[in-house]
Amino acid sequence: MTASTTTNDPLSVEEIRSDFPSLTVPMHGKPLVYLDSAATTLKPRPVLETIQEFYGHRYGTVRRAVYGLSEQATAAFERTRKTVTRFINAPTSRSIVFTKGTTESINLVASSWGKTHLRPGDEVLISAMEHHANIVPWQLACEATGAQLRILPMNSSGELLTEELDTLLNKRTRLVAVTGLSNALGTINPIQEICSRAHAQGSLVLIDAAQMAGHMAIDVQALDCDFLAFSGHKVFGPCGVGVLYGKPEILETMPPYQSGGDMIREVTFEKTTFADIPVRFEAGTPAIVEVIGLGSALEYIHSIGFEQIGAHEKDLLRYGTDLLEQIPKLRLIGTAAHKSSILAFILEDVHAHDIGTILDQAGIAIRAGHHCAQPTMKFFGVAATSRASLSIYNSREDLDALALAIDEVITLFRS
Amino acid sequence: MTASTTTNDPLSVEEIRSDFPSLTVPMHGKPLVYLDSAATTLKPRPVLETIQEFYGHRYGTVRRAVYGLSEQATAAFERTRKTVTRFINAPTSRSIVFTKGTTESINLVASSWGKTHLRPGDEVLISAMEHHANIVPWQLACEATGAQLRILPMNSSGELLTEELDTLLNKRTRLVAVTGLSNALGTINPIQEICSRAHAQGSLVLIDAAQMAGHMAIDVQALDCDFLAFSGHKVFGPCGVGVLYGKPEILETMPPYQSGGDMIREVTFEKTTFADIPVRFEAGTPAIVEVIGLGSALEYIHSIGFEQIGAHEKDLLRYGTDLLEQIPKLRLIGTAAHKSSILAFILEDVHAHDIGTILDQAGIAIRAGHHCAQPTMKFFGVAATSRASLSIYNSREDLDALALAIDEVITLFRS
Amino acid sequence: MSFDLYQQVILDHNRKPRNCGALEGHTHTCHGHNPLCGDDYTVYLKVTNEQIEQVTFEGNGCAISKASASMMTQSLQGKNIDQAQALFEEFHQMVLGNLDAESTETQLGKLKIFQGVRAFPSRVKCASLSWHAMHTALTQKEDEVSTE
Amino acid sequence: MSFDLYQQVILDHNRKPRNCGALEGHTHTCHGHNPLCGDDYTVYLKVTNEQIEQVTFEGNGCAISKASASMMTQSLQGKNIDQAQALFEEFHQMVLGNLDAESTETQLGKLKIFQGVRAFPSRVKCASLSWHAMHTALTQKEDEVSTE
Ligand SMILES: Cc1ncc(COP(=O)(O)O)c(C=O)c1O
Ligand SMILES: Cc1ncc(COP(=O)(O)O)c(C=O)c1O
Repeated sequence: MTASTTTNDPLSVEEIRSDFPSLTVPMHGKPLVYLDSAATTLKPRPVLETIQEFYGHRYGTVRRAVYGLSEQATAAFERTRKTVTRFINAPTSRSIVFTKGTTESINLVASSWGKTHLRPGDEVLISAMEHHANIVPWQLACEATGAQLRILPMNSSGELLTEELDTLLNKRTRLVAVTGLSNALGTINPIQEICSRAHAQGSLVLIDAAQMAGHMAIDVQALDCDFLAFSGHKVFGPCGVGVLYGKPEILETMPPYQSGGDMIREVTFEKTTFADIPVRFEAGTPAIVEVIGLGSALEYIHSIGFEQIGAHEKDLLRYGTDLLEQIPKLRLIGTAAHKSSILAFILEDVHAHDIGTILDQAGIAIRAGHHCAQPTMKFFGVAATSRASLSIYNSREDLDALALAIDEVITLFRS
Repeated sequence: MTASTTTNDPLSVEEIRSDFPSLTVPMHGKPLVYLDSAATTLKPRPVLETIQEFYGHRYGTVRRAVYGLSEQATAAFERTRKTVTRFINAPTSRSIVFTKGTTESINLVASSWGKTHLRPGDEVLISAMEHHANIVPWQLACEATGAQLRILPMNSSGELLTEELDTLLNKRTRLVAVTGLSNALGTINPIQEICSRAHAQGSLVLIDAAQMAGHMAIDVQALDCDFLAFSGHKVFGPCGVGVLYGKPEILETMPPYQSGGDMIREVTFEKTTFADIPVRFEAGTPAIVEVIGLGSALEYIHSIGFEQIGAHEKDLLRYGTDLLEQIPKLRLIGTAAHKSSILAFILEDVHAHDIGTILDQAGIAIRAGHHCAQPTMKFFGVAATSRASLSIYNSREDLDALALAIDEVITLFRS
Repeated sequence: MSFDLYQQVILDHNRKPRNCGALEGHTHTCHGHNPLCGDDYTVYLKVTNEQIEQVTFEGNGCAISKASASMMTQSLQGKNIDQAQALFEEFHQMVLGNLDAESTETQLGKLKIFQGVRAFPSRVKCASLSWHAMHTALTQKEDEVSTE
Repeated sequence: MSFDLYQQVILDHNRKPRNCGALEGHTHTCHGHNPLCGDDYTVYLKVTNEQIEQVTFEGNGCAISKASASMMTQSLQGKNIDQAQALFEEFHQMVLGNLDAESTETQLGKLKIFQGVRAFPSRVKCASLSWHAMHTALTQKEDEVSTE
């Protein structure tokens, strides 16, 4: 550990790094510098062990069987529901629906809630910096119901123009769907303010917490949001599992989304009655071990604590911003005053994909592209950006390596 | 290995069993006798190793990134699509959509195909022995479109009355959705005949292969079925992953199901265009490692071969049937001439749940309940059955243990 | 193979359920159903001046649910409504594993035999189905209760 | 840090693309677009009697796609349609990794420099975008091609 990682850094990066076996695997013969955690995070040992233990030694189906393996799996599965409940301070575990990811969580709301609650002339308000997962489902729900999609604009730093809420929020607004943390820009949005202003107009609020969930504490009761969605694979958990939080009294008004086993009360060929929430929304055999692994992941986050995580990532962000700002011809995309863990940029005369490929050869994994946020790219007038996104296991050395490699790209392209 | 396992048994059960670490973990202090493979199968070592290797050392997102970890993950992910293509002899890997399971696969068709192709007066034909996953989505699709749900009846052995197809299949029939192998009864249905007769009337056919896929070879081109669905977790693979096969020319006519990242071509706030099949149906970050693990599972099946599997399970079924038929007051539910791997039964005067609990104490995991097939239970006039379902790792000793334990239940309840 | 849960008392009540059948002139009734396993019971009570005069049940299900219904009818005989509701609470907490009937002073008496069910989470609902039906009947919120 | 893919020739064509700009009086054209990375090119051809007289391109994208478009225009000059389509096939198979341009007799010439791209699956489409556009323009199936 060199001096640079310890300054102002309350979290032992070396210790954290030792929890992630992926970081020990060289990439193109170089030590891996993983800077794509906004796409998906690496997995810590406790999560790997849970997955292995459950698939290998304690595997059984959930909910329906009376034998020990299944009762234990069911208990572990429902324990994760309680862990999630605590993780976001939900009022009850009945408000926690397991899905396959943020995308499915939002689709569930857009379909089940949207198609029963939206009417022609109603409005759905999203922000200008949403991920496609929080745009397209609303476009389709609006198309299906005759509602209108409205866009809350942002400024050139990537900050939402909340003053526009005065006119955009009105009696026709049924739902505001907004990201807590932009995956393309790093902006932390004022979701508390948005929630209270939307509620004042009688509108519900859905928070896309896909990025937030791994970086900052969430308290759905303090926020008073109506829905909140996140993915397991972005919070150090397995793929194929996600969470939808919904206020129980709202979930109760919603028809099933998918149908099949488990979500029913009684089936006859003439008529089917559906189970209570949250199971009503969990048709079919769930991602049993992945849900249990998500529990481990959230406990792992808890064991570090968001205060530590926040301080560490703040330090990294400041350090990285300083480094990149010194690079001539580099322009940061996303410079909000409130920002977290994401450094997106463009280099004059060098396309993001070329940067991505060249950095990869240096063992540095960054993301190059539109980050599933094409309207955001369009707003900034770029086809793609390069994005380094940070997590608990990143160090200042990772950012040093990034800056050095960018310098070399510039040299290569100038030559 | 005792004599009883080798007779007529071309497959080395001991060798297979040694691939499944779960079988070495005692249950209530007894060796585990796992007889609930129709609910979910245990996982063999190659699958466990793939999962561990990918989560632990080769983890990266798929499709969108230019760096090595992601390119390798993408290649492995797409390799599974090719493995699935071969596994069911699909014409092209474009016809393979990854879902989270059979339930989602069927919901996808019921929603995307159903809601765009079904009209008032149209008919959807399902069989009397379907799993809820192949009933409820069609009830809801019919409700939404004004189509009618028709039921192909069965006889008291649990065999479909295919002669009824003469009247049930008609010009209004748009789709026949039928299971290849009943999870409640073990019946192997004449799906080849159903496909050709349905096609002769201009109807499409969906095969629920959730049970079939782990027990018998599937050739979608020989069958000429239009859709086919199965789950990873029932074919020795991970949870949270499933497959939908669709004829490419039909998939191409279908609108997206869920929407978000990956499944789009271009997004603007005004208009979104969608990607080609199969990606159009794969919104959001997929269950990356689970898909790759499914590839391992199918290769594992392939390495044993369905001929061996079929012979082994046929032997077990015959052996188990003989044993159970000798038990007084036991009635087998599901006695079709064409049957596979499932022994469902009721005991006079002893409820299935009591049997399940008592057998569990003997280390024997069977399923007690309605098996997500309430209409089937109703047809047989029972509230629940006990079900022992077999797989490659079961031995004659497992069935000996089952029969012995049932005898003890009878003694206990008689006393 | 006999163990904690399936004791002779329970097997005996299962074979010969007490107070089984509809109750003419009942003042309270509730139908309880667990679609998961098919357990299906109706509980009838005749109550005069807050006093339970008679309790019967009708229906079918597993040994645990039937013995529980049968033994419930016996233990409610002669209790008043408050006592019955208090007993429901004790029974419910015991089978959930929240109350240790061995070490705690309770009114459960013979019903302690159902304590073993807490080791079988999937069977807790079998043991408590008829109790839920009784509780609901007395609270008169609805005449249908379902446990899954 | 320089390696196989970003050779000087490619960097040079990226900096100073040849035959860049719209082509008046073109007989064939096609717009090629890769929404994934934003690569966006239009290829113009002037063909007389099956003979390609002039090829230009217009657009923007990464160095690989731009150098590829630029070098394509050079190598098509003077070829006839069949030769151009054959060259497309060779180029396409090379970048897919199905054809080893080192050990096989081909018409690829300088274009062999793009062989390195086969080690970068996510970049194959960058290298082949303008070629797909050219191929489609000559086949005249549509005037829009998209690779993802
Ligand atoms: C802000 C945001 N929303 C939604 C998503 C979609 O998440 P997933 O792909 O896990 O469904 C992502 C990540 O891709 C994201 O960054
Ligand atoms: C015949 C049949 N169809 C569908 C399903 C549903 O599969 P899944 O729960 O994996 O979605 C099952 C298994 O539960 C089944 O046995």
